Order: sequence, then C-alpha cells, then structure tokens
Amino acid sequence: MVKICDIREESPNVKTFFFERKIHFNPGQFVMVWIPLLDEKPFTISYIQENLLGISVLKKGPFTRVFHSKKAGDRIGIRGPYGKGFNLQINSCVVGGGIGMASLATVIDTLPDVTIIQGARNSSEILYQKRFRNMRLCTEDGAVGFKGTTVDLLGEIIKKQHFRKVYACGPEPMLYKVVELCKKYDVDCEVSLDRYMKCGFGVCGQCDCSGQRVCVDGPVFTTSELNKMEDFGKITITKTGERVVIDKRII
Amino acid sequence: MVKICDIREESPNVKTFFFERKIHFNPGQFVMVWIPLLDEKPFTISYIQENLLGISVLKKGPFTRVFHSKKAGDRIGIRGPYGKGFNLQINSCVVGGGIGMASLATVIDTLPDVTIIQGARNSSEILYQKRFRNMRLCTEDGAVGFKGTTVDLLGEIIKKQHFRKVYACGPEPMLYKVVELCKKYDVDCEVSLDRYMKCGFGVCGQCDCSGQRVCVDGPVFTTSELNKMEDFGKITITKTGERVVIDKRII
Amino acid sequence: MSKVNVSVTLCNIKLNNPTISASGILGTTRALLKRVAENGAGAVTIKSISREPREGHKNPTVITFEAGMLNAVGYSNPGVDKAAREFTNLQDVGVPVIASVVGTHKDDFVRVIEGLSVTEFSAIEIPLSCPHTPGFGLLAGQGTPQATFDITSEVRKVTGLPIFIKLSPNISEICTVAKAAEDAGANAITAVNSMGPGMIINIEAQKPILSFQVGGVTGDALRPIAVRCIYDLYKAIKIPVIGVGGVSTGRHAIEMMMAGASAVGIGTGVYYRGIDVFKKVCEEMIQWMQENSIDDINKIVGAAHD
Amino acid sequence: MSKVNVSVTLCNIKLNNPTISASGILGTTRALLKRVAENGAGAVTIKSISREPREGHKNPTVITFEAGMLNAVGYSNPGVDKAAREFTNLQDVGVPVIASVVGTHKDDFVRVIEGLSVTEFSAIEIPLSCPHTPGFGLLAGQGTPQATFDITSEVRKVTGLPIFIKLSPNISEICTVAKAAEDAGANAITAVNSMGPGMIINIEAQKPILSFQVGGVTGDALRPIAVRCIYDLYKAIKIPVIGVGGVSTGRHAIEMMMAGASAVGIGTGVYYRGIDVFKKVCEEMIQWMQENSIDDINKIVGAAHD
Ligand SMILES: Cc1cc2nc3c(=O)[nH]c(=O)nc-3n(C[C@H](O)[C@H](O)[C@H](O)COP(=O)(O)OP(=O)(O)OC[C@H]3O[C@@H](n4cnc5c(N)ncnc54)[C@H](O)[C@@H]3O)c2cc1C
Ligand SMILES: Cc1cc2nc3c(=O)[nH]c(=O)nc-3n(C[C@H](O)[C@H](O)[C@H](O)COP(=O)(O)OP(=O)(O)OC[C@H]3O[C@@H](n4cnc5c(N)ncnc54)[C@H](O)[C@@H]3O)c2cc1C
Ligand SMILES: Cc1cc2nc3c(=O)[nH]c(=O)nc-3n(C[C@H](O)[C@H](O)[C@H](O)COP(=O)(O)O)c2cc1C
Ligand SMILES: Cc1cc2nc3c(=O)[nH]c(=O)nc-3n(C[C@H](O)[C@H](O)[C@H](O)COP(=O)(O)O)c2cc1C
Ligand code: FES
Ligand code: FES
Repeated sequence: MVKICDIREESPNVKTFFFERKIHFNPGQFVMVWIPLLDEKPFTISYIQENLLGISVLKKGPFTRVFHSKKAGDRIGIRGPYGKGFNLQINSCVVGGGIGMASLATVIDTLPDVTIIQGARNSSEILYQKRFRNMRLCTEDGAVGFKGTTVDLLGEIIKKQHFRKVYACGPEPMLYKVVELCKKYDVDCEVSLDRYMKCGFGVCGQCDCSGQRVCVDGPVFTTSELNKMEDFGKITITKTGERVVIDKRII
Repeated sequence: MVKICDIREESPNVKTFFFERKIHFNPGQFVMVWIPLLDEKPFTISYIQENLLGISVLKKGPFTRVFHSKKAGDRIGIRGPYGKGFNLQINSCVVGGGIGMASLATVIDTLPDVTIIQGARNSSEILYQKRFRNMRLCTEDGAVGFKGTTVDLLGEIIKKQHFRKVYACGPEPMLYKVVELCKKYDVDCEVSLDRYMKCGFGVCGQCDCSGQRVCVDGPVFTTSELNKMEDFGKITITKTGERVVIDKRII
Repeated sequence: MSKVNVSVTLCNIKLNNPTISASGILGTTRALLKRVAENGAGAVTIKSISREPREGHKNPTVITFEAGMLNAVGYSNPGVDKAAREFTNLQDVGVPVIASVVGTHKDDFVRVIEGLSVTEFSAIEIPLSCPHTPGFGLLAGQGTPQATFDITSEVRKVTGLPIFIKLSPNISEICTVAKAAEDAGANAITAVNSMGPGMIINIEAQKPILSFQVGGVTGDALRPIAVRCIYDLYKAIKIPVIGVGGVSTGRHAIEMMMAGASAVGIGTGVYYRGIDVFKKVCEEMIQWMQENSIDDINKIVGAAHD
Repeated sequence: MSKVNVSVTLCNIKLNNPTISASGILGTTRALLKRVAENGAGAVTIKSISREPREGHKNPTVITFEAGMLNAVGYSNPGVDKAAREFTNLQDVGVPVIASVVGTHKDDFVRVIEGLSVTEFSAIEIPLSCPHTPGFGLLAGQGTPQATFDITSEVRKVTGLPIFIKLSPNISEICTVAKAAEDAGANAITAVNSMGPGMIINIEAQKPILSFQVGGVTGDALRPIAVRCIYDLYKAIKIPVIGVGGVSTGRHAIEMMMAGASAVGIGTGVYYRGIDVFKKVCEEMIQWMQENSIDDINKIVGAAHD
C-alpha cells in the first residue's frame, strides 16, 4: 500500500494521484491498483518525479468513481510494474486520445524532440496543458486546435514530417486507424492496448488478444505484431470471457 | 546424488570415496551423505582436488558398513556443506585421532608449514601416510612413531615450539585434553566436535552441546567457546535426545 | 546425444510430450490454446466452462506470494453457448484439447457437455475440487466419494470421450474418492486442484487481499502435497493419473512421473518461467534422461515405488 | 521513534513479545531453550515428550525445498522420565516454557504430564495433529472432534496449567475440532501443525527422500493455509489462538495476529533467518508499528476481521 500524498485535478473528469514508491518503470508499462474491499484495475504511471509517481485516472465507472473520492493520506495498493513498454526512439510522434495521454506522458518526458498530438472531446478535457507546451490539439468541435480526430491531424502532419516511430494510446478504433495510416506512410507504429485484466502477469488468459496476452506480451504492440492479431480493432473480451465487437464509433 | 568415480583404501577400515561435485567447502565443514532406504549421516570432505571431492569413511556401524560396500559407479546423496569451518592460520599444528584425521586433511592441504600429529591404535590404521610426508605419528604400542597418545606427543612438542593455533579432531576425551594442554601453554585451540545430527542446518536441536548447535554453530569451536560449554568432553546426546556420559577411556 | 522418447499415450490420446496446460491457465480462447501448443505443451486444457455465463469473483483474483500463488477467480466464463462458439476448429490448435466442465447440479455437467462441440475435444475433465467457488467443487460437497460417483456416472452416460476427474489435495481420503470415480467409469484422475483455501492479508490495509478473502494455493507450495497424492493414487487405482501442482522444471515433472503420473499439468509454472515453460520443461526432461541413460519417459512412471 | 508495546498476555502468562519457538524446534535441552530465549523469543516450547523413549524415524528426517521444509522426525525424545530430569530449573531459561506432550492413548498424556516437573512449566501444549508419526496425531485418529474432546478432558482433570491444543491445517472442520477442545476445557488453540503430509522424491535415487517417505510441510508454503485457519478459528471460538506456520518476518507475524492470533509460533523461520529470527521478527514488528502509528500490538489482534 502507498499513501496518496498529493492530488491534482487535470480536467473535470481526470485526477492525478501522487504517491511515494520506488518502481523501475518503463513508459508504456502499467501497475495494478487495489482499493481494498472494492476491486483492482490496471493503470499506467503518468508522472515520474524524483520520489513521486503519479497515476492519472479518468472517472468512468464504479472503480474510478471511488478512486476519485480518495483524499491525500488515503492508501491504495500498488503491484507491478507489469508488461512491456514502448521502444523509445527520437524523432517520433505520440498520438493520444482521451485518457490514453496518461500512457504517453512519460514517453513525452523521455523524448525531448517528440511531436505531440492530443485529441479530446472538448476543450475542458484536454490533459496536461501546462505540462507539455507544444502539443498539437484537436477537438471534435474545433473549439481548441484542429477540428477533427487525432487520425485526421496525424494524416496532415505525417505527410510533411518523417517520423521514426508513432506511439499511440487511446480508443482501439482510433489506434487501428493510426496503425493503418502509418502503414500507408511506412512509419513504424507502437500502440498500447486495453483489455480486461485479472492476474496482470500472464497466467489467467483473461486479457487475450489473438493469442497475445496484453498484460505481459503487451500492452504495447508493434505494427508487425498487430498485423498478426486479427482481434485488434475488432474484438475485445469481457469479464466473463465473452468475445464482443468493439464499438467502432468510439474513437 | 553423485556418482562414486573412484575408491581408495586408506587402511583396512577406512576407504575414501571420490566423486565429482562443485562445492565451496571450507576445511572443518561437513556434508550429509544419504544412502537411499538406509540412513543419512554427517561426513567431512577429506580431499579437494580439481573436480574431485573425497570422503574418507571409517567402517563402524550399519551405515558405514553399507557405505564400504559401495562400488565405483554407485550413487550417494550429498547435501551441504554445512557448519562453520576452521579459522586457518600459518605456524599451527593439527592433532588428529583416528578418523578425525579426515577433517584435518584439507587443513593440512591449505597450510604449507603445519605440524601434523596423528594418533592411531596401531600402524595399520595410520591414514594418509603417502599423502602427508612429515607426520609425527604415535601409536598405542609404539610400533610406529611415538609410543603414547597424541596428547602426550603434543605435550612434548608444544614445549619446544610455539604454535599460533592447534586444530584437533578425534575422540572427545582426547579433544578435551588437547584443549586443556593448550590452555596451559596459552595456545589457541579449535576442535571439531561430533554429535548425532538430523537436520544439519540448525532447526531440530538434536546436535546440542550446552546450547550450541554443533551443526551450525560448530562443528568447529574455539577454546573460548568451549570454556562456556559444560557438556564438552563430558556429555553427548543420543538419537532419542537422552544425555549420556562420554566414555573417557576412548581417546 | 542419444535420442529419447518423451511421447506418451494417455487414455488412447497420443501426446508428443507429457506436459499439459492446466485448466484456468491461458485456456480462455482458441488463439491462446494454440499459442500454448506452439510453446511446447503436449496437450492443452480450456478454462472451466459452466452452463451459464459467470463473471467470477472481483479482482484481486490472482496474487503471488513467496511460495507460489493464491487465486480465487471464481470460474469466470462466458457460459456453454458462447464457449461452444469459441472452441471450434480445434484441430487448429495443433495438439489435443481437453474440455473442462463444471456444474452445480449433476444436470449442469451433462448440459455443458452436450452444449460444447465435443467432437472437437480429446477428453473431458471434470473438476470436483475447487476450494473457493460457492456452488461448485468442495464448497458444493462434490468432493465426497458419493457425489463423485454420481456425477461421474451421469457424465459417463452422455459421452464416449475419456473422462478425467480432477480431485482436491485437501481431502484425506483422496484415494477413496478416486476409486469412486474409477468405479463410475472415469478414465483418468487429475491430481490435484489448488489446495487450501489459503488467505493472505495485506497488513497496511488490514484486509485479506483476494476479493473472495480466500483462494486456492498453487505452485511450489503445493508440489510435495501433490506428489504424495499421486504416489498414493498410483497404488490405489488402475486408471492413469495426470499429475498437477507446482511443476515448473524438468526435474519437477520427472518427480511427479516417478510418483506415478502418466502426464503432467502445468499452471503456476507459466508465472515462474513464462509461456514457454512447456518447452523448457521438456528440454530439461530430455537432457536429464540423456544424462541418466533413460531412453523412454514411459519407463519412469511410478519408478519411485518399490 | 515512539515507544510501542509488544508484550502480550496469553492465558495469564505474560510474554515480553508474542514470538514463541514452536515445538520440535531447538526444544531438546534446557540449554538450547535458554539460547532461544536469549535470541529474543517471548516464550519457548520443548520438543514433544512421550511416555517411552523414542528414536523417531531414521534420517533423512528434515529436508528443505523451494517453498519450505518437509520433516518426519517421528517424535524422537528420551521419554518422560529422562525428560523430567532435563527440564528442571526452567526459571534459568528466562522466559515462560511450554511443555509439549504426546501420547498414543489417553492415559499416556496423563502419565507424561504427571511425570514432568510440571510446576516448572507455564503451559502444556498437546499436539493432536502430527501427520507423519504412526500411533500419534492424525495417524491415530486424534484429530477428530470426539478424540480431541476426550483427550482434552482427560488432561484437564490432571492439570491446572493452561492447556493449548495444537491442531492440523489439513482438517476441513478445524473449527469443529477447536470447539470440541474449547468445550473440554482447553485454554488456547495452537494453529497449526505441519501440513500434508507431503513427499519429495529424489529423481536420481528414484526414491522418496525422507526415510518415512512422507512428512509434514512447513514454512512459506504453509503460511496462507495457517492464516486462513487462524482467521476462521478467531470467529469460531472464544479462547485465544496461537498462530504457527511460515512466520519468518515481522510482516508475517503481524499478518497472523491480524487474522486473529494472540501470539505467534516460529519454527522453520529459524532455518530461513537463523536462531535470532525471534529478535529480528520483533524488531521488524516494532518498526512497522512505529511507521504505522500503532502503539500496542494487542490492538491489531483480529484487525483483518470486519
Ligand atoms: C494497460 C492499461 C493501462 C491503463 N491505464 C489507465 C490510466 O492510466 N488511467 C485511466 O484512467 N485508465 C487506465 N486504464 C483503464 C482503466 O483500467 C479503466 O478505465 C478502469 O478499470 C475502469 O474501471 P471502472 O470500474 O471505473 O469502470 P467500468 O465501468 O468497470 O469499466 C469501464 C471500462 O474500463 C475497462 N476496464 C474495467 N475493468 C478493467 C480491468 N480490470 N482491466 C482492464 N480494463 C478494465 C473496460 O474497458 C471497461 O469497459 C488502463 C487500462 C489498461 C489495460
Ligand atoms: C561433523 C562430523 C563429521 C564427520 N566426518 C566423518 C568422516 O569424515 N569420516 C567418518 O568415517 N566419520 C565421520 N563422522 C562420523 C560419522 O558420521 C559416523 O561415524 C557414522 O555416522 C557412523 O554411522 P554407522 O551407522 O556406521 O555407525 P553407528 O554404529 O550407527 O554409530 C557409531 C557412532 O557414530 C556416530 N553417529 C552415528 N550416526 C550419526 C549421526 N547421524 N550424526 C552424527 N554422528 C553419528 C555416533 O557417535 C555413534 O555412536 C563425522 C561426524 C560428524 C558429526
Ligand atoms: C489462476 C488460476 C485459475 C485456475 N482455474 C481453474 C479452473 O478454472 N478449473 C480448474 O479445474 N482448475 C483451475 N485452476 C487450478 C489449476 O488447474 C491447477 O490444478 C493448479 O493451479 C495446480 O497446478 P500449478 O501448481 O501448476 O498451478 C486454476 C489455477 C490458477 C492458478
Ligand atoms: C523439524 C521439525 C520438528 C517438529 N517437531 C514437532 C513436535 O515434536 N511437536 C509438535 O507439536 N510440532 C512439531 N513440529 C511442527 C512445528 O511445531 C510447527 O507447528 C510447524 O513447523 C509449522 O510452523 P513453521 O512453519 O514456523 O515451521 C515440527 C516441525 C519441524 C519443522
Ligand atoms: S491478465 Fe491474466 S493473463 Fe493477462
Ligand atoms: S542437527 Fe538439527 S540442529 Fe543440528
């Protein structure tokens, strides 16, 4: 268990919880966060500062609602880090959709010259505005930045600038389109997937995506790995193990 | 399990069994030797040669009788090393009574200038005659070497030569007398004790000698440790845990 | 190096090697079964399927400790109808696939078996031994000789496939239960399921960690208990024993087979050594056999008995 | 650092700290008991004493494996008459000494208790739970509620000392057995004895390693099972529980106490961390209490319960 020592409101629905803990964390990995008597769920580390680590949490369902009610001094359980992170290269681009920015934040901290694309539903949901100065923003209504999706914006930029890598995290239909776009422009892509997780260390099989365990074989996968994963962008697996179609409209 | 790869007859009642095994062994430590379906007992390593280790076994009771019947190619179980060995110093003397020489053999190998006293009942029981050239021997009947006990011989030598340490292994009444003699001449002594052993790693309490566990706190004890051990030279503990008086005549 | 044989035949099912992925381990999808097969398993087992879909217990459901793992997954599964759709074209997997079927009532087992495309499977395993799922296994009294006999008989009526009855290491009369299964027509005994249950408390939270509070203990902690069960079963019954519990090396697998196992399930070993634990265990078995001049793995089955 | 209290009172026996050396661990002589006390144990337990002298099983009797230890010592002890001579002047030990008494028949327990200089002891522990000694414990049917009740009642008649009944983790109805002991006048339950039995086979020898073939499993492997037993017992009975099984750190001891133990036995921990494991465990408990602002160890007993 770690004690929450600071809380930052990143947007109306996203809070970052800071705590002290020594973890050797690679961008793209994740930890399992336990709230006793409630549940345990995967989250990425979005801040790595001297002794402090931060987790940015989007209020979504029962777990993250309780998480948001935690105060400084409260304790949460942390195990990990788990999984395989991003393979970082200079002269690259990150593409974050919504809370997906949390996974990319430490990538940005590590790569000095990275191009940052962030998409949000509206201006109030933009994350880390003060933290990262040169972000290329896009919103659905165009109130801030580019009007359109991150994929549209990436499409504009990728024509002009050659990236070594594109790192993406966000809704899976978005990731799928990012990968397709990058293939077209022959740019390597690494994306971080989200699957329901239980063990987090590769035994239970809950987080399967076409034979890959998102918890240990991922959550970050490369284009060439994704090419072999039929479920990518199409099928996810629920808590019961049922295969369900991913809603392509959420991007 | 290790395969016995060579056997040497050291005397009519002592055989050395050689086997291959990497063990970081300090002189004075011991291993537990297991003969499946029979029993497991403590023995010291008496030879350390490149890849080969040797155990010299005196035929005594049921276990060592079967041990002596083993042929090259047969296998025995080895666990260890256990215990605390000798604290080696140059300009010292070893005093071995009977099979006690086995524990001292690797001490002799390590200390180039050591004085060696070996006592045996008769000339045929002298061990390692070819291995160690400059031994000072004593036999009960005086047929070979000094006529008398190792303690008598040590008494002669210690008057003339100042040793940094005396290392002794053999029947406990002998050890007791060696320690007393050394105290008189103000020479530090380290002796290796023999107690019935079960676990070999300090949990079962079988090998107690006045609150010291011979298996881990020993088998080698220094004069100052022995001074606090009332049972030394007097009491041993049988398999059932009964305290019995040590027969002072066996020396 | 001399060539050695590690293939075994278990109830007429030919396995290229004696390792089998245990139920509940990576058995959720056909794609994962295939991946496990590619990583060297001689056969694979699907995650246990019940009649209705089950969410299982909430997280945390699986945690590790110094000596192994503690889990209370609670049989999460999509239910037989959806599972039947997932587990088709199983020849794609490349090795024999074992179905695992659980139920609360006798009829449930039958319903699930009838619901699955059983022709796809090589055998049906019935765990009567889960220590942490209300309504199933030990918590439903399925571990008694009578219940075991009844359920096995019922299943026997509806399938010609080999039936493996999976038992708990907790029950002192494990041999009696195994005999009941044998009498009712079981073709093999899978020994063992997870032990306990056990509990691990997080002392900062002052609460048991697993959401179900208790869970089954697996891994190294379980192995000596599993080996003893297998040793006893080998003497007590005539049908083969599939040994499971704490195997993660070739030496462990050989130990189980010497105790009497004809094949060896691996679960927690995936955590200890990765998804290629099957390949590693086989390679280590082969190396040991070569070093010890044993040319056929079948010769060591039961070798620890006099 | 703030001062914290770790002393506990168990059945009116005052312990400076809650660690107790478990029976069979370094309890063979008064000198060793004293040494254990000097190494920080709050109380010590002697090796179990039977009416007649016993050589116990042949070696190997105690071996280690990845997750703990396996032992089948077989109650080697010099018998009550000689034990009575060894265990005198126990005030020398410096901490309370607990007698451990075993028997095959009801009368044996009484004879041993009458034979020991019982005024020297602070309590009498009765293990009814050894899984590997013919004639004793589980192998003599002493683990049933009825046998437990009978033996406890008999012992109750002949001693005014606190009686601790030591139970096995194998029995699923551990709470029923504990209640039988409580009803018969036991003052505390010691939970647990070693589990299993288990077996470890040496694959080169193709034989079980222990001379008795099987033995009790202790250490890390046992801890989650022990914690669960203690948790259940804490709810089921009113008399205190002495937790034993796999404790080798301060965190482990605190975990057991949060499950409901009033004191904590340590056995295999001596192997893991040396004879000063008692001191180390206490220091770690104290440090944790300071870091977590808990001033009295008694406050955490049962804290994991709602
Ligand atoms: C590798 C990884 C890293 C993540 N990092 C972050 C992060 O930094 N910040 C953040 O806000 N969210 C992150 N998430 C998502 C986060 O785990 C879910 O948003 C959270 O679990 C929702 O729980 P809930 O009860 O509030 O909502 P629910 O209503 O229960 O769930 C909403 C959705 O969250 C997902 N989810 C729920 N439970 C799990 C689970 N056990 N495992 C995986 N997905 C689950 C499912 O897609 C579900 O549909 C990450 C997910 C993964 C897989
Ligand atoms: C640290 C140590 C190192 C030893 N090294 C050697 C050696 O290198 N060579 C050698 O020949 N002997 C050695 N011994 C003694 C050896 O262990 C016994 O001689 C042997 O066990 C006798 O067994 P047995 O069945 O043949 O005879 P038994 O008739 O059973 O016993 C004869 C005597 O051996 C001792 N003994 C028997 N069993 C044990 C046991 N489990 N643990 C300790 N002592 C026991 C007892 O003193 C007993 O009275 C050593 C003993 C110890 C403690
Ligand atoms: C996470 C997990 C889930 C499991 N789920 C099941 C299951 O659904 N059905 C079943 O019969 N056994 C299940 N088991 C038990 C295993 O199949 C196996 O019997 C046990 O883990 C012992 O083997 P191991 O020590 O190799 O893991 C599960 C075990 C674990 C660790
Ligand atoms: C070598 C050994 C000998 C034991 N002998 C006894 C005994 O004589 N009487 C008894 O009640 N328990 C005996 N036990 C069981 C312990 O007292 C204890 O209950 C068990 O080891 C679990 O605790 P641990 O995991 O801390 O070792 C013995 C255990 C070991 C390892
Ligand atoms: S969450 Fe269990 S395998 Fe990935
Ligand atoms: S032999 Fe067990 S403590 Fe020494």
